[in-house]
Amino acid sequence: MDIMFIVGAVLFLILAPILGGLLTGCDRVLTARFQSRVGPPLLQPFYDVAKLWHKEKAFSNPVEIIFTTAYLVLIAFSGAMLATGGNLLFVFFSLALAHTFLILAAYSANAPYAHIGAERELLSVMILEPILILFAAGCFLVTGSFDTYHMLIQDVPGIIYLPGVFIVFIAVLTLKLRKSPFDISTSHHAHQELVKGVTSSLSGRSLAKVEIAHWYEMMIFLSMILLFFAGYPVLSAVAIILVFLLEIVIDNIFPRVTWKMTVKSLWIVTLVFGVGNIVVLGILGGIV
Amino acid sequence: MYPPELIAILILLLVPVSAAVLLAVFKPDLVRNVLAGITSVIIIGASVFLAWKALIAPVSLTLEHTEWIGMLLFIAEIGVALVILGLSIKYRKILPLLLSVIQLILILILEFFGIAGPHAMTTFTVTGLSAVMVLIIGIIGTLICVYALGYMKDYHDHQIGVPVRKRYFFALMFLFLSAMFGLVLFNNLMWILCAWEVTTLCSFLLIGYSRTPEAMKNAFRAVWMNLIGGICFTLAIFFLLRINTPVNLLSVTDLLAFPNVSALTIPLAFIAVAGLTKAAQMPFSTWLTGAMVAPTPVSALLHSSTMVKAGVYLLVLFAPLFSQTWVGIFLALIGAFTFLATSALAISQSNAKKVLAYSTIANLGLITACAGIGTAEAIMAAILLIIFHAVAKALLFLCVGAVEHKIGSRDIEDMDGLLVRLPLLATMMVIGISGMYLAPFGMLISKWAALEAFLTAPLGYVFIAILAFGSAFTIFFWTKWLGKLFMRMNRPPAEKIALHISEKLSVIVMGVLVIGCCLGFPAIITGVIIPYLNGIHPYFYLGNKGFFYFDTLVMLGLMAFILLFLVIGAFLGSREGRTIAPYLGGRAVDSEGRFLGSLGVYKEAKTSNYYLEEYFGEKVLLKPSWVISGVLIIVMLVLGFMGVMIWI
Amino acid sequence: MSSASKSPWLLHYNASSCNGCDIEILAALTPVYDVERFGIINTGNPAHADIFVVTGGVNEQNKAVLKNIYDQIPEPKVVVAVGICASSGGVFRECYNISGGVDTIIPVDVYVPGCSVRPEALIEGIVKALGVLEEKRAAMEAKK
Amino acid sequence: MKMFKTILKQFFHTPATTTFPNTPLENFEGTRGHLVFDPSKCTSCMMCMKRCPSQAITVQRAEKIWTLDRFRCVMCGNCVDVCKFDALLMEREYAKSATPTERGVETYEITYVKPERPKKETAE
Amino acid sequence: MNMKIDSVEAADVQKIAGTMRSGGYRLVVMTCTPADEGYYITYSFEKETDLRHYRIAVAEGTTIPSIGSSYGGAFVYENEIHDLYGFTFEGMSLDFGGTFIKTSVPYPFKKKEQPAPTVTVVKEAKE
Amino acid sequence: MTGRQTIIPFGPQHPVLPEPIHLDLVVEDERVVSAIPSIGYVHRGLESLVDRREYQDFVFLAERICGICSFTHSSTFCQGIEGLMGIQIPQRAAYLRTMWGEYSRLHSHLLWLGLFADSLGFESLFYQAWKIRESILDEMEATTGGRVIQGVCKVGGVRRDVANSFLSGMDDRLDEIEDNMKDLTNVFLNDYTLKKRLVGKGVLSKDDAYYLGAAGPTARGSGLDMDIRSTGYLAYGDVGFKPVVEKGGDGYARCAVRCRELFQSVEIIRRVITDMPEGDVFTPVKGNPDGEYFSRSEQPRGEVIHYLKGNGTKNLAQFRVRTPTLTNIPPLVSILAGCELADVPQIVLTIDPCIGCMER
Ligand code: SF4
Ligand code: SF4
Ligand code: SF4
Ligand code: SF4
Ligand code: SF4
Ligand code: SF4
Ligand code: SF4
Ligand code: SF4
Repeated sequence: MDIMFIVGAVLFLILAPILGGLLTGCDRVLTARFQSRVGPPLLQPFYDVAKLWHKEKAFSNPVEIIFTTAYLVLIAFSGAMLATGGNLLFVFFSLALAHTFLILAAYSANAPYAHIGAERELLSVMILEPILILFAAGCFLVTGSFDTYHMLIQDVPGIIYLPGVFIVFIAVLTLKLRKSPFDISTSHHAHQELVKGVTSSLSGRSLAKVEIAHWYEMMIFLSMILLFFAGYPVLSAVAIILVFLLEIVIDNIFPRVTWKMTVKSLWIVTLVFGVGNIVVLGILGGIV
Repeated sequence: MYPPELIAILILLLVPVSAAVLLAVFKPDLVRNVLAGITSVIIIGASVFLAWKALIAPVSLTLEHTEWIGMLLFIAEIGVALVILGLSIKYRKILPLLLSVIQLILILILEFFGIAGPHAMTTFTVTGLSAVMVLIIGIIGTLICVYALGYMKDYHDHQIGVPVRKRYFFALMFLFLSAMFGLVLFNNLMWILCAWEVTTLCSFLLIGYSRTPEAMKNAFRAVWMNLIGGICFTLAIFFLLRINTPVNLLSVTDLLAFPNVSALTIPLAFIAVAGLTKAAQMPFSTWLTGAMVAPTPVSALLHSSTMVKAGVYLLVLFAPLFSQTWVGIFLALIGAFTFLATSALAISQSNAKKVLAYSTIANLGLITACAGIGTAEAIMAAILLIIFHAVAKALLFLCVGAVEHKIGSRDIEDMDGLLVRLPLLATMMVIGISGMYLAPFGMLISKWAALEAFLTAPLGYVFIAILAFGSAFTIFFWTKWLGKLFMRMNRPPAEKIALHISEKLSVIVMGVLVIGCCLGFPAIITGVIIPYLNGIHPYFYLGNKGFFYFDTLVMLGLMAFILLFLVIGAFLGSREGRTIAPYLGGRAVDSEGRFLGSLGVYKEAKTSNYYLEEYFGEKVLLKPSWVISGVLIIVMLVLGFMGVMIWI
Repeated sequence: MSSASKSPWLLHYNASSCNGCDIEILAALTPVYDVERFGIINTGNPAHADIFVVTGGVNEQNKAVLKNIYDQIPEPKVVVAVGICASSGGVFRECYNISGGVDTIIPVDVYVPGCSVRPEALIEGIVKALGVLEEKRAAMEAKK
Repeated sequence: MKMFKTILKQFFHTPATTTFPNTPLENFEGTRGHLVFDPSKCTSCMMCMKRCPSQAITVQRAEKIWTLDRFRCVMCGNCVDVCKFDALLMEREYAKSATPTERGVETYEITYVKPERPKKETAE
Repeated sequence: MNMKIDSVEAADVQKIAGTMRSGGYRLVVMTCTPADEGYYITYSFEKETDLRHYRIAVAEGTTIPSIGSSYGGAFVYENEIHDLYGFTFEGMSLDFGGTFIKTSVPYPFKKKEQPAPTVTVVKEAKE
Repeated sequence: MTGRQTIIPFGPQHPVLPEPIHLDLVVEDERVVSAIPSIGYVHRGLESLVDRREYQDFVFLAERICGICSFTHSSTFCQGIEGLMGIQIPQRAAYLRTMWGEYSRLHSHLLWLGLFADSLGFESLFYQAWKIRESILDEMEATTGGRVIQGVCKVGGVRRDVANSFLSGMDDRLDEIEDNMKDLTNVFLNDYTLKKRLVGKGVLSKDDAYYLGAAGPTARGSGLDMDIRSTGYLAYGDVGFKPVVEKGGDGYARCAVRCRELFQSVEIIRRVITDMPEGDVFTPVKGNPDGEYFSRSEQPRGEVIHYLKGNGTKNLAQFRVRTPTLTNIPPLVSILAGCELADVPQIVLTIDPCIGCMER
């Protein structure tokens, strides 16, 4: 681990929330424009978080303070790990752990809405798990290692070998960014049956932490797109922007679906494209 | 003078049996407690010593006069078959009767007409693998027995109709340990078969302990399924004996070193089936899920350290042979499929013991898959899984048992807010559950190892896909359980009942063991597994690199550090702030946790987990799984008879 | 202006109104008025809210609900009574089931008249409420 | 998916959002915004008080005081209709919000001088 | 629109509802009004444009048979009449037990006894 | 297994319900086992005020029964008084009432479509529906002086006339509105995902609809040809009205009924504008009402009945309102059982519940 890696990690820890917040702001402005509205100021997400930070300390179960902190810290940690070219599998495990904490925070309130949010968040972690493992497996088949570092120094961009995985990745990104049609666990707008689901019993600072963690997570998943286009910085940037735009558009042209439809559709996509991709790669004997 | 290793081995083999006899004789609780305590200390001491010795250098010892030991064991084996036969007649169970008759005949043929010539062979071998098993049996097994001392007292207070037969119970428990030690220490397949049959008998009797009709039904199911395994084992020996070679194939060491693996496919297939039955793989899983009618220590023993581990031990033992055949690949497929199916099934269960049972089967499935693939990485993953699973699962069973006696239910739905109600047990449960699936705890590392192993195996992509979905299910059912424990209480807490000292002790030690294993896993890998792998087969040489690198360790360490930090934060952090009522759509709850609902009725604001029964219920999944796994087994046997090899 | 007044999140509750005011509140969210311009989000969840917007004259059953929700909103919080009903009970003031205004149950910080309230009036009222919110926050900070 | 066309269209159009409060509101003619009282025309006939559906008006004939509680008035305009003396008028602008301290009942002193006018007319 | 109202016996309502139902009529509304003596409950049925009203006269506090078995939707009216006027219906398909419309005063539209504080005079009661 | 049930108090405060109503939802893995509503959160007791307000002033109260069909309530009430007193209102007033009635249907249906989209998590569609609705409200405000509470009806006619020049300008604006509505309904009726979520959800059979008392689009979505407008009150007889009926009985059908009614209303408004007779908009009223009257008309949500009883004084003796939402509650209870939690909001909304008038 040389110094560059540490610098990378630190940069990620500082820059990701800033970029993530800005992107969220862009998202909200663009969404508003798609809906024929003016929308909030670009910096609105930061105002929101700042406000939440200064709210009264109130909770439905004191453990949620520690759980949300854990969620934030671990997400940031996974991001830092990814930024240092660390082990992809490990990044995923640590993300899963982070989400477990978020889910536990929701469970701990023992309130029906938070509880159902927790169950649905759990379902979405479950939905996500196969594709993440397949993604890691794909990287391994391509580079012979789980390290993102090796993926990044590939000569041929990963998308050539892993197009199917990429497609699934885009699909689950909708779930990850909590966008329609798959925002099953925290209806972002709260006009749905869940009343904010997972975060419904969190308030003030806890909620702010979840929000920041969400920015981190957004950056983590967006930067994973880099892995598919390693070696082509311009192409990667274009891809990330396009994917992000695509997600916003998708958010605006779909109603929300039920969790059953979410599981079915995403797993079908995973099975067809993800598993299909890995099988083909496996039959071809991997790249190494 | 015997070498100290031999003394240790003899202690392990004989002390539990003798203790069993004594326990069967003496009635008073005090005598039993003292006796069991002393025996446990001796066993733990001896197993630690033996394992330590074996880790320095593999032990292999040859005794003289093995003929009469063989004879003794043969008589024991006949005895086992006769007991089962007798009980089957008494309870009018046709299938077990039939199978035990077949088994009896096979054994007799083997003994009197077989060609089991007394070639000289090593009597005991203690490799890294057996050392691990010895430690598991020695420490976890005895801890469970100690736990049972307190548990059985409560058990009879709760289960009024059940006749008190504690002497019988404890005698069987210790006998079980002896048999297990034998199974992992013997080098002669005939002897192993004998130990194998004794474990079948013990588990049968223990499952049927309460003698309720349900218990008897499940006990007989266990016995007939395991008898199939026994028969397959015997058949494997038959086929081994028919191979014309000067090498004594009944010696495990010689068998492993036998170069012409293509000749071994048929016995390997039978051994695979034997292992599958004992490890409760699909389609034989129902005996293990049925076994939870037994008192919890029995379940713990069966699940974590003995019975099922015997099955996978056998498979892992022969993994190097499996790795070269298609039998192995199909064995692995069965295991992987079992992992997938039972992980899904576990989602639909709310009975804590049943969840644990399915998760056991799932983990064994993963181990079986690794054993079937049999490459170096796979074996490493398998051994890691065996270790982590044994400690975490034993801990969980003990916790569930103790909790059940406190709250009067083993339903996960009733465990809400357990962390407030029973802090110690719940904390241990949290440790156990985390150990089962969360990073940076043990199982996850093993899963990782398994992933790498699968990736380099033939048909690896199939295994990857199965693992990907299976582990998704795993996350689901563990997390929802974990969530229950952390819930805020809406109800007044239950009254406090003191935990029996033996239960407390075992649970705490087990908890420490789980954490210890997780922290010490690099040592386990370098100190135990790699030497074992390097030792068993030259082509297995893995070097020192292993699958983990330095930075991974650093990362794991960092993660553990973060967690530690958070735990400390949880203890020291300020809890000041206002507690607001849970959001109930504007409704408020009263002190009983109820709100005013429609029709003027007060209702409890109750939350329950999802069980997705329409997708993952037993009704939906069991039958298709049996069919699929049955087909896989048949294909495996056919491949065995065709002797198809993997060309590398 | 500090962050508090840049990101007011609303919670709307209809405490026995005729709907007239409620649909105007909703209308204020929609493109033509788009209160998200001011960072306003309609949260629907008391734990996330800063501004409690109540319509209607509060009938028997709503008293407890209103109190419960009010308690669940973390400080600093502002209550805005929207519409004539919420301000005084309005035309229903004499009905047997109406307690006559939100302030009979919980403290109100801003009254917005109108029957039904115009979205513009609502926006103006919320802006006034932001001032109150700001004061309350400063007071809270000072207490610390 | 059918929504795609719409959101694209909306994206490339200027938003429908008003610029209120930066530019003041323009109302339709005849919008009932708030009630205006002209004390010089009121004869204290009490008709408005009687017919107001939400009893926002009180008229104290003896004291010559006319009061309006803006937070009771529902802007129905019934009083405007029933006032035969054009003392009441509906203006287009909506009434302003108030904090508890600002909120109060508007009190007017009636300045109408009663009997003179017809006599003057006959005199001329 | 038919404003003719047929008077029938209270005990017969179930039978009438039964005939109406088998005749393919739907239940339009049940209206309770105070009468000179006691109350009237009017059942209105309709089939296409044929609107029929049946009226029963009931004294205060009587128990009235529910027509829930013929018209599953009648419970909303019956519960409402129960909560506002204080009649009890027997055999409602969904009985809210007085919590359908919770009021600050019990039975606000009931005559005499406890008139709602704000319901000053119910004219017929004076006669 | 009772052990696996979650009990969710759904409302009274719930973001998907702008109005308070409470449902005790018992769910098992999100499948609704039972859903029992409890109401009474908007009950004000407005009917009790008849003895303190003159019947002419009570119009203002009647229209505050609900802020959405406020116009229909005031016109139904006036119609009742006029019926009791035998007043014939001028033709122009009847035409204007028809026009406003249809405008309020337009705004109500658009409002509903928006909320419905929102309950399905379709934000942008919600915004689009409400954006179109604003132009309807502008028409309303320009002609009546109020956005949602019009205050334009009075016993004997209407309070304001609308200039013919304004009416003729309306046609063009209606064209634009219609275009926008076409885009909107195209999404509702043809979007793949929406169809997936609506078709077959909350099915109400024709028989159930009829005997449980469904009204309005809920009944018409189940294939019932029920619409009070076919009786031809106001100007409906002159415009040749035919109810919109869909057969499906599911959420999609109910949505389709409302979508098609939008265009029907626009048609009616066009007819009314072109045929608008000249003349007064108001007949003076003398005397006091006496007798009983059931005044019925078709609100956006179905048939409303105002029961009026006069006793020859300025105050009515009794006033009772039976609203469409009240009779739509039993069908709602029946279609909620067995649905999925995620579908609860949309199923509740398909009957277009309006608690304001239901509880008065
Ligand atoms: S998702 Fe939520 S926060 Fe983001 S723009 Fe939409 S409403 Fe606003
Ligand atoms: S825990 Fe339950 S089942 Fe077990 S003994 Fe006690 S009461 Fe019986
Ligand atoms: S103020 Fe008017 S519009 Fe608003 S709720 Fe009250 S009556 Fe309805
Ligand atoms: S305002 Fe008009 S109606 Fe009222 S008292 Fe004065 S003159 Fe009479
Ligand atoms: S308005 Fe004229 S007629 Fe009516 S009460 Fe007043 S003075 Fe008399
Ligand atoms: S406008 Fe209506 S409510 Fe206001 S004072 Fe006049 S009559 Fe009363
Ligand atoms: S009228 Fe009822 S359904 Fe419509 S918006 Fe208002 S509360 Fe919602
Ligand atoms: S049905 Fe709804 S919108 Fe129509 S009047 Fe009744 S409450 Fe208002």
